[in-house]
Amino acid sequence: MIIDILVITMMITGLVFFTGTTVGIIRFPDFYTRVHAAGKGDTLSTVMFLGAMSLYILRDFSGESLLTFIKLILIVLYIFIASPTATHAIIDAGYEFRVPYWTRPSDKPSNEDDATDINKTMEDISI
Amino acid sequence: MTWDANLLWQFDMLILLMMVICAVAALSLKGLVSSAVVTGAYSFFTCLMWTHMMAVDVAFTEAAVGAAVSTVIIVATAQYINPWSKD
Amino acid sequence: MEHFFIGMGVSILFLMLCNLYRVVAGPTVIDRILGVNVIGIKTTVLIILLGTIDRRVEMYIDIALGYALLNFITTIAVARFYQRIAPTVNSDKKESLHSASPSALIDEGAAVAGSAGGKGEIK
Amino acid sequence: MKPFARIILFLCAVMMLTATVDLPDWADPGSPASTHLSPGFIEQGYHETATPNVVTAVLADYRSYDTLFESVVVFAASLVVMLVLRRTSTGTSRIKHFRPKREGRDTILRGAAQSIIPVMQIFALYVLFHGHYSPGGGFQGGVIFGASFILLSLCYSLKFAMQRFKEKMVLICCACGALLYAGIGAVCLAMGWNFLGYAGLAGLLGVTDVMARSHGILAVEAGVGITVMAVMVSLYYDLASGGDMEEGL
Repeated sequence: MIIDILVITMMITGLVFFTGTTVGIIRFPDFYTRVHAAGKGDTLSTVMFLGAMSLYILRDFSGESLLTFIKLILIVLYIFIASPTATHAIIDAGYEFRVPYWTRPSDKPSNEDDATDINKTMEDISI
Repeated sequence: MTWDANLLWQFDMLILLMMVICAVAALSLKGLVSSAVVTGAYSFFTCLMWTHMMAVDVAFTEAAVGAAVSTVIIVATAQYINPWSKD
Repeated sequence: MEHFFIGMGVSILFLMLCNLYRVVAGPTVIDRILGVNVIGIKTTVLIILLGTIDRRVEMYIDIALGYALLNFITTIAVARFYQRIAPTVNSDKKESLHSASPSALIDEGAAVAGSAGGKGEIK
Repeated sequence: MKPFARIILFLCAVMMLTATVDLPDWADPGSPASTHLSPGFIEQGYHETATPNVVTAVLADYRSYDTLFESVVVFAASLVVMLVLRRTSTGTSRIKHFRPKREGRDTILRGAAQSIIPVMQIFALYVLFHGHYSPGGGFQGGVIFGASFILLSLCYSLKFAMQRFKEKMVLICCACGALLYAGIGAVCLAMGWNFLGYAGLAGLLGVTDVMARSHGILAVEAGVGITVMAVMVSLYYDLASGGDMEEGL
């Protein structure tokens, strides 16, 4: 009973973070902010979901469920390594690719020479 | 354990809808790498569908090939293709 | 408890549908690969959830472990593609440089940023 | 012309959708596929081959000719790609990309690759040799093992991966896997049984017929795994470098 309540709580927390990630990915105006939302929220909510699932599996204890539990912990560990690394690689690629960052339309730089370094138009990109 | 088909029809509908969206998008996008990336997303949904139909070996093959190798090879090929050629 | 798991799975599928918007309509390729990465992580969770609903987690867990290990190879491949092939700046077109803005990017970015290898110099 | 093509496409779609009505339902026990051969496999499979996973038993024992020529097809695909693309000297009409220097900026990627690649290879071996009892087998294990070399080549460089797994070694592995598969069949033939009838191995190994079939399935899966692993690495080497093996993706 206590385990059920714990599982439900952790899953709903994970779902809240997943929802936050999705809202961030859809609504944020800029590539860099989207990567920020995806990298933070997804890792934590995946850990929440898999932790809840491993608790639910350990409810009826046996050798096979213990093996499944160990594999789930391995999944959590390697998602914890792989997901931020992938996010780092994406944002490095975006920086090299000169994806322009978002500025508020009211305070755009009036001196246009400042903006030339980073805001390169996509027309000039030859790949 | 019994497999109740009526219990999980929502999964079927949503996964099939997303597969159709991915298939149409992969054909209609302009860039080569964009199409390759959308094809990768399509393989995720295919694997989910096989898992849902309890074809576990097929799902494992789809996971190994679709997630790792096929998209990498398509992207690696796309860097030597001229997208504006007429053939 | 099973109905709760089914509800969770349907909610995750709806969130995947929302992320698919970023994959299909993303302005640049890097946005698309970000969406695919997020969808892959959700797929890992959903496979284990399906296994719990079917009460056969020990069969499905190998697929999820494979996904957790293999999922980011695609992401790294596309990221390397754009890390190594950096843009060369044409200094003659100063006018078009200044007109760069996110709205212009959204209009033409999907066509231009997705195409690779076209303007590479042929030696 | 275009609306005409669309009309034809629409008519074909309608015809195919009407044809799906006649197909049996999902998981229908009365469908033709599950009344003739499947009950035999499901009932006899464990007693004849001592393999709990029926898919592995069907794939590597009852239909092992099919799997043999599948692996030969994969081997031929890698040979054809190498034949078309491989060139020794740098050609004149190759697209050269401008590549910036990246010293010291790949540290995080390399650290993650160092911690993930060993686990990936161990998991691939687990999938290959545990295929009797869980989903998986030779093809999946081979693909995951090849993906580990692809990841090495992505995070470091193509030259670095080719020092670890040389091109000549890749080709030798390609051929040896298919040769192992066919060689087991030839041994069975020499012992007086059919080609790929694994019960012929019983005299050599000193076990019963049923266990001989189980060991034969294991050896065959290892052959498929070696071939598929080498083919994946070979395809990546050829396609990512454009044929001259100088720089990858």
